[in-house]
Amino acid sequence: MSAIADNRLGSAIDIEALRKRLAHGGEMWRSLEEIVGAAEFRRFVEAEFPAIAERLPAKPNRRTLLKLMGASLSLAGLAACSKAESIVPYVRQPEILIPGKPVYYATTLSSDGFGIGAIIESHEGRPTKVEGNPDHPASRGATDAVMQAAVLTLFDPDRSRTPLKDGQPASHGDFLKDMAALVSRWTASQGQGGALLLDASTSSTLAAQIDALRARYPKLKIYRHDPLAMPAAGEASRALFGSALTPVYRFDRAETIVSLDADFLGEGPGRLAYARDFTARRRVRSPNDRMSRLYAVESTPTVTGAAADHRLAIKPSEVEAVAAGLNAALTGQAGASGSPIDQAWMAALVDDLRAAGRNALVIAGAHQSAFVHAAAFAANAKLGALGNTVELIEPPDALSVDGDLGALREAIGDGAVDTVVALGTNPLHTAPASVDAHKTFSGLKLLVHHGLYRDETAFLAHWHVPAAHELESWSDIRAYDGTPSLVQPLIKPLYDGKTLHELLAVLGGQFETDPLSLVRRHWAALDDDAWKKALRDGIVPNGAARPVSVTVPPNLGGLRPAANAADGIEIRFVADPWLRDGRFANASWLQELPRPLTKIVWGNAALISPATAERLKIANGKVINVASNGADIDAPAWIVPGHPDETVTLSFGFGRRAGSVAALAEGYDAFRVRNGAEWFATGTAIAHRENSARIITTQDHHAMEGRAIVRHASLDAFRQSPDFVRQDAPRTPTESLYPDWPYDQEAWAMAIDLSACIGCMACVSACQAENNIAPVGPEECERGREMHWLRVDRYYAGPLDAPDTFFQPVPCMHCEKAPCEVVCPVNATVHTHDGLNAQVYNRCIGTRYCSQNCPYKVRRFNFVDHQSFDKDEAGPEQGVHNPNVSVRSRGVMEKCTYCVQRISAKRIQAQIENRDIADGEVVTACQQACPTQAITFGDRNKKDAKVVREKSAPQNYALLEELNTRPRTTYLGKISNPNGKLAKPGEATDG
Amino acid sequence: MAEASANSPAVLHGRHDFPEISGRIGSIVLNGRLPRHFWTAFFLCFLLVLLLLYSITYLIAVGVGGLGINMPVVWGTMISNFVWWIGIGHAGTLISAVLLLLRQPWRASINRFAEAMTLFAVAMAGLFPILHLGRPWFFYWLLPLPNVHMHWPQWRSPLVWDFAAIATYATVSLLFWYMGLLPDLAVLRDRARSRPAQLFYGILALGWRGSAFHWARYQTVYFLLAALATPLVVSVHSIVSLDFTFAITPGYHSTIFPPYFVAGALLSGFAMVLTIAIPLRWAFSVKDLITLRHMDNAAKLMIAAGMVVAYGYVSEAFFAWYSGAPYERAMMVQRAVGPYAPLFWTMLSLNCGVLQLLWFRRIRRNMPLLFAIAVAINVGMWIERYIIVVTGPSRDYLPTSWGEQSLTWLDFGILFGSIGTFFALVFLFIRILPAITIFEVEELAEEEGKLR
Amino acid sequence: MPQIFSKNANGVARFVIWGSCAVLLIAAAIGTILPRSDLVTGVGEPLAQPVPFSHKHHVGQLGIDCRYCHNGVETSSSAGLPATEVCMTCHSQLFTNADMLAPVRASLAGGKPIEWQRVNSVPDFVFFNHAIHVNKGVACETCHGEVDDMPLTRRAHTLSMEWCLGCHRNPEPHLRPPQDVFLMHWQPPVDIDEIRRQLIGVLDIHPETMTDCYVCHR
Amino acid sequence: MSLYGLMAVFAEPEALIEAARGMRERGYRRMDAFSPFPMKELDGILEIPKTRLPWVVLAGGIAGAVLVYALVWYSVEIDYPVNVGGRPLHSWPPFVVIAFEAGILGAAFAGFLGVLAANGLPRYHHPVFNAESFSYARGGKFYLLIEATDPKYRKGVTRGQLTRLGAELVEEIEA
Repeated sequence: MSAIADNRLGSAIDIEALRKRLAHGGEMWRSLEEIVGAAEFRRFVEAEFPAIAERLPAKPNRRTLLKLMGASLSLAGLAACSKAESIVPYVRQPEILIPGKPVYYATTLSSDGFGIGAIIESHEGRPTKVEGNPDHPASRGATDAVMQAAVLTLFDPDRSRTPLKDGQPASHGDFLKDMAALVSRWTASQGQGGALLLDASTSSTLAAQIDALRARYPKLKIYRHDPLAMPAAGEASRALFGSALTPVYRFDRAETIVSLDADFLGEGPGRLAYARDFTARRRVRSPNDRMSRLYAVESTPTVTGAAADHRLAIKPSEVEAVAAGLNAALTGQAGASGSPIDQAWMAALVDDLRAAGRNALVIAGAHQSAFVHAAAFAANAKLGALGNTVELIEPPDALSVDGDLGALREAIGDGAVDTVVALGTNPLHTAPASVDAHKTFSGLKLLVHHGLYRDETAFLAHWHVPAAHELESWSDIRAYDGTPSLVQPLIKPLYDGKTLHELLAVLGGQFETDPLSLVRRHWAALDDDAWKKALRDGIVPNGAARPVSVTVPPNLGGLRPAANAADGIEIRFVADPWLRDGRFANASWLQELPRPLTKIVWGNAALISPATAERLKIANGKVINVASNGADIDAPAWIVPGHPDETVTLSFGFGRRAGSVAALAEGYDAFRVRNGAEWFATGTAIAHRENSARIITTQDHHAMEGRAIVRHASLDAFRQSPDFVRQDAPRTPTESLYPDWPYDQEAWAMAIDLSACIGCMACVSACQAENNIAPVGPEECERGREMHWLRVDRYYAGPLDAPDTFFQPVPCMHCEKAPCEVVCPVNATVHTHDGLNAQVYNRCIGTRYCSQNCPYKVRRFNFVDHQSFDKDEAGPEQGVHNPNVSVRSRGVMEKCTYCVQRISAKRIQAQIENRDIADGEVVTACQQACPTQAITFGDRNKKDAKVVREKSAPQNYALLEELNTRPRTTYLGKISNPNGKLAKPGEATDG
Repeated sequence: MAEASANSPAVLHGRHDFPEISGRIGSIVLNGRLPRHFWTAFFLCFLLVLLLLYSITYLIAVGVGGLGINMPVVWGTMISNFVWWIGIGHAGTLISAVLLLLRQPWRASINRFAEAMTLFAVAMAGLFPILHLGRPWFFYWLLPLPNVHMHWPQWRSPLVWDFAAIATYATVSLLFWYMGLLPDLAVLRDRARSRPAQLFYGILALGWRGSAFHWARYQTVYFLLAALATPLVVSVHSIVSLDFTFAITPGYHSTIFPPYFVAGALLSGFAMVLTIAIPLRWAFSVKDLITLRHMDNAAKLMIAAGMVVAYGYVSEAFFAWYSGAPYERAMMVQRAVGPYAPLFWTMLSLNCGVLQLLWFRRIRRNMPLLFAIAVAINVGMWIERYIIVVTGPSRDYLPTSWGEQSLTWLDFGILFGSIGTFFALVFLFIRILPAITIFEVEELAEEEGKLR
Repeated sequence: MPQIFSKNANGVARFVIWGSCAVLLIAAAIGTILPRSDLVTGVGEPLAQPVPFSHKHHVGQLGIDCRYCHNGVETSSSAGLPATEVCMTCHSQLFTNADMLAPVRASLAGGKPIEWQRVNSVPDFVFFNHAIHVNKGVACETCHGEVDDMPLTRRAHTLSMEWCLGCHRNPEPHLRPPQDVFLMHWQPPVDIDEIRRQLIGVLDIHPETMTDCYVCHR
Repeated sequence: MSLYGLMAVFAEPEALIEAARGMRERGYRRMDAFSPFPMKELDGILEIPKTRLPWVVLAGGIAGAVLVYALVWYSVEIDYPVNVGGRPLHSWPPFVVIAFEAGILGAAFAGFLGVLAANGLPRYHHPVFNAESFSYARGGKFYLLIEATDPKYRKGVTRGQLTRLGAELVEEIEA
């Protein structure tokens, strides 16, 4: 709806007028259309309303009709539906397994090749839920949205199930035969003409296997194609210190942080740990608490920028100038004139950094140029931070390769390579425009592809071998800080997929190997107990890389800023936060998970700033043509407040042509304009197209309408008046016609710290995984029928070009005087003795009155059937369901239950042991996933409970408390720590 | 028409004797020779009945997802149709019951089909709460029935009150109507020549013989039923309005609703009476039984009700502002300038603007024009109900969940289907039962001394 | 005018009126009774099983403890069905070639599980947990009846919500000391009422919390 | 074939009233009049007792309201007490609404069934239908019935009196 609205409206937006009206900062505003005023609205309305569109949510097919009949039978409303069904016991029941009790295994999931520790919950051998591994440095118990979807991709019915020879199903035996031929050929020719194409990986087993292969076939070439590789830090350190090193940041020590286009909260293998440490330094509960300060200079809106106390949006190429300027200022040289930011800002920033000294931290964006990294290293060294807030380690992903895809193209081009084994990569989708992958690879004598899906490359390959999912594999992997950990299978490969190691073994001539031994052999150093322990803990003890001490040469190792880019529009490439390079494009959970800032689902858009949109007369949803060094793509434009001007952000991951879910999504393929491994391009041309394209968002309105929804203040304001959340907030009534209901046993309650929430959406994804929440697809999303029980609202405040951004997770409030309950005619939603607002699906008849009467609109309705109840028809995807949560049928209301199944499990355990439920024993899915521990849950009646301490903070408030609904979920107002010397326009300190 | 100029035309025109009255009314039914256009119209309605059946089947097969509803606007046309139909039902009861109590002689010749109209409207209205449900086949869970789940309705919910109110209203209207029919059924029984007709009307007439003793009790109870129906009719639409006022949604939560809904009901109800009566008196040339006086009075009542409705609109807006609640205010502003503004202004121009024409007698006495106005008001009232249902939730407390719904073919299929079904029922009624109360018209003729 | 109806029409009318009242009453009665009757609930009707397993023999005559086969009952939501192995622990020695047991041997040999017919089942939206019940002194017998008298297993109770609530609202009369829950034909001691009163306290049972919807529906 | 009574037919309501009054003055008691529409005047003449149906209606109303309120109370307090939106179990204001509706329903049923019972309807076969002249077909005439069981009933005499009182036609009705 919104998307359409925007399409029609955009053309009419007069951004100049906007800016005038917003000149005087503080005013809260709504979606762009609304500021422009009612005129456009009326036009939109005339064109748009009432839109009478033919809609077929789901064709009434045989199954529906059968269901109908079933329904009419159940009309009789008879007793327990005791129709005979068969139950099957085990033949041999595994020792550790008791039917009905989940088992938990530690393993490690790969994120762009780096490891993040996970604990997987498994029911009767069926992995259903991913949790973080508290002992793993990269996870610290937290997960992100992508990790949650691992179980979904495991059961993805689209996964390739059999080896394919020239597209025809073949047996693994046949494959081995052909490989035997290849091996003998290579043995004869020492691997002449052969090449491996590897994906990003930090597996030391892999490295060892590669070395073995090299030894065996001296002429074998190894290439690595990681479309999301960010080699700049390595280059910089090589130039400065002679060897490639990887920086590891210690936010727990950082007081003043400057981010040079670094999205450390949302990107990179260390993001979860960084987010945890970063927010830990900013946890304010009383006026004397201290708080770190973050200055963010960035070239596209990110969650890091949203969390920053001062944010500056500039073109990607200008970051070098800023870095140079910063460095100059620190070294006391005359401020670099070229710096695009005003001197006062820089001066204040530098003073802050100096004040912080060794506790200062300058971070360069991983995708930025080597110079920016060098400058950052220098700055940190100058401040004495090097070794304190920044540590340099040997790169965990070090792997000696003969080059990247470009190099491979060369090799193939001049006939040096005629056989390629692509392992896990999908070059035909992810190759940059500069490499015509199809032409390149179709020239080969033999192309072997090993992957989860029959993807673009598999279609071209002579041999495609199904890969084992990471939850089916034995392997090892390193974390961002070098900590090694093991990857162990949760389940036998569903479709007889082979692990990477098995395939390499085959190439090495070992045709009969078992995936475990390959890895175990590499870790022979560990005796069996140590090995078992490593498996159980999910990390190999004291394996973290030792920091290397270095000294920074004065001249920045000869690195220079690139010649000032010609004026003109620049492209900033980003990987989609969920789909990455597109490898997760078939995961419906991720497709439907709103992007943190744009809230776009099922597609991507070319993000531009309001000013640029105005200059180019581009409207939301209008298709534009983005042309850069020879290549060009069409993409729908989307205006993002706070986006740097004269810059367009393009995201990878969409435009997949393989995969049934991926095919549902809209969106363009940004690889088609990418040149090499670049992360930003200059001198881009943008042209208009006539048509518009649909962009689906889950949030149409972006302002608080002057309502005290997200209450926020600066640290100083908080110190002056710790109860700022009470000021100019509507009076909270306490009187009630009816007496209060007593809750003398547990009283479950939740506190959400808005200062800690970085809007990363991990909680939403975790909620979806835990509670069997159905994805509904683009059409239903467009109609505003998405089912997420927990949503993260995003508000803008302040000026259009540099707004403040606020995130607010909104689960069910579990109101003690719940408006939803009194209006339900059939007692389908009622209160429990411990104060839960329970929703009884099987009692619900779908009057939707409860949702109507919910001021928070947190209830979700099954408008059509989203899940198949026919266990034979449902297919493998039903394997992901949590057996402790009902799967909801069409026509019933559902909502956040505070993870009642977890509460019940703990209560039953406690009662069996005849004790009370301990504080912190019950952990909700969102709370468990949250990397910043923004969510606290517990028993409000326990005086010493953590949730009670949180709620006793002065900035604790209930959303819409003036309605006297008595929510159990409350919020801690957002506190930011801006530099007093820099009055930010539109800085709202009043709450 | 000579009487058009007369200041206050009589309720009954010309002189009649009983055989003539009962004959003319009865023959419409008995010798069943109805004009061709009657059957054409009936056929058209029948097509709409088929549309309704198809739409309902589709709705149940696919789910309410077929409708335009979404988050946050989870209520849609099913609710507005319901309120609209219930409203239409009200005029019937008002004419038959209230005017009876007020001893208004002019009701005599129109109360019968007004009551029938009530019944059919309520029947239509009764459909929608069920079609509205996500799992319609469980609608009976709103009733306190013995069941092995030990479950009860949630009595605090206005939907349960609705259920009670509608059921009561339908039943009482039916009893009242049937009681009124008894003497006329006796007449038809005696007029009937064919054995089947005799049996049909005979059985329905329950052996009524017009004994003075019977008449005495009959009159008493008939008046009592009327006395019961009057508070009932007021309570029913008040309760319907409680569905909204009970909720805390901006735009719903208002104390003005009950009176304002009742007035709205009368407005739409009388509009519908005219929509039916004007063609009826023309088609069956009973202009002298259903006279301009009736039309005139109905129109006047529309003005009265309409002005109360207008007051409702004003006070709604006023209290939104006066309450000082930012949510109420924002909602009101959005209603006037937001995505639903065109509907809002259409509604105002129809229900408040067009209505004013009825101040002029010439217009009240100009049948085609009056008919057009009546139809316009019916449309306006539907829009009003739709606006009330959707604008509140589409602009409630948290701006992030703001959104609009857009209607689908199904919404309209069911609406027009129900309208067609309603008129199809009206046609059937005219065909098989006396559309005008014979005995009361005769009584009237007697009292007015208009006997030959 | 001649009579339209004969003399006895009045009688007929009266009969019809009173008759329809009677029909309504009867219908109501049926509607109330039928859902609770064995016809619908399937109580007491044994199901044909691939192997005619007799609790009467194994429990009643041999006195095998419930937990020998249903080993999850004390710790897990599901009591668990015996794996084929478990059957074979004895039947590798006893009746080693009884035809009756052919499916069992086949299952072990072929690694293909035996497909039993469910006897006690509740709808998918009902989450029942065995562990908490047996730990709080609700005996197997209480819900599953005297299985040691069942040659073929039958459902002993309706397992309808009404039936569950009967106990959840007032558990006391259904309790026995936890150590006795696996006993069959348990004879309550004379001072059972006193014992039960204490059990409620000792086992920390709160009936007021046991009728929350989420106790069974999640 | 016993005789049920004499049926006199009048063309005009006034004639009927006159006749009825006349017969009454002559001491007849067991009379009944039939007319196509109610005629108040006859009540006094025929000594039609004041009906007690209003009390029946009242009783019906009260019964309906009380029963339903009791049902509601039982369900929320005894049978299934549950915390709904933090409201008390017995939150009477909402319950009154349903009780009111139930009251109306009870009253209406009481009234309708009451009047049928009191009038002894349905009665499909009744002696008066034996009268050839008795019909509402053509708008109906106005009939006065003198039952044969009336003490003052004398075959010839009564017929004469009726004719003198302006009856268009007087006929005997078989029981």
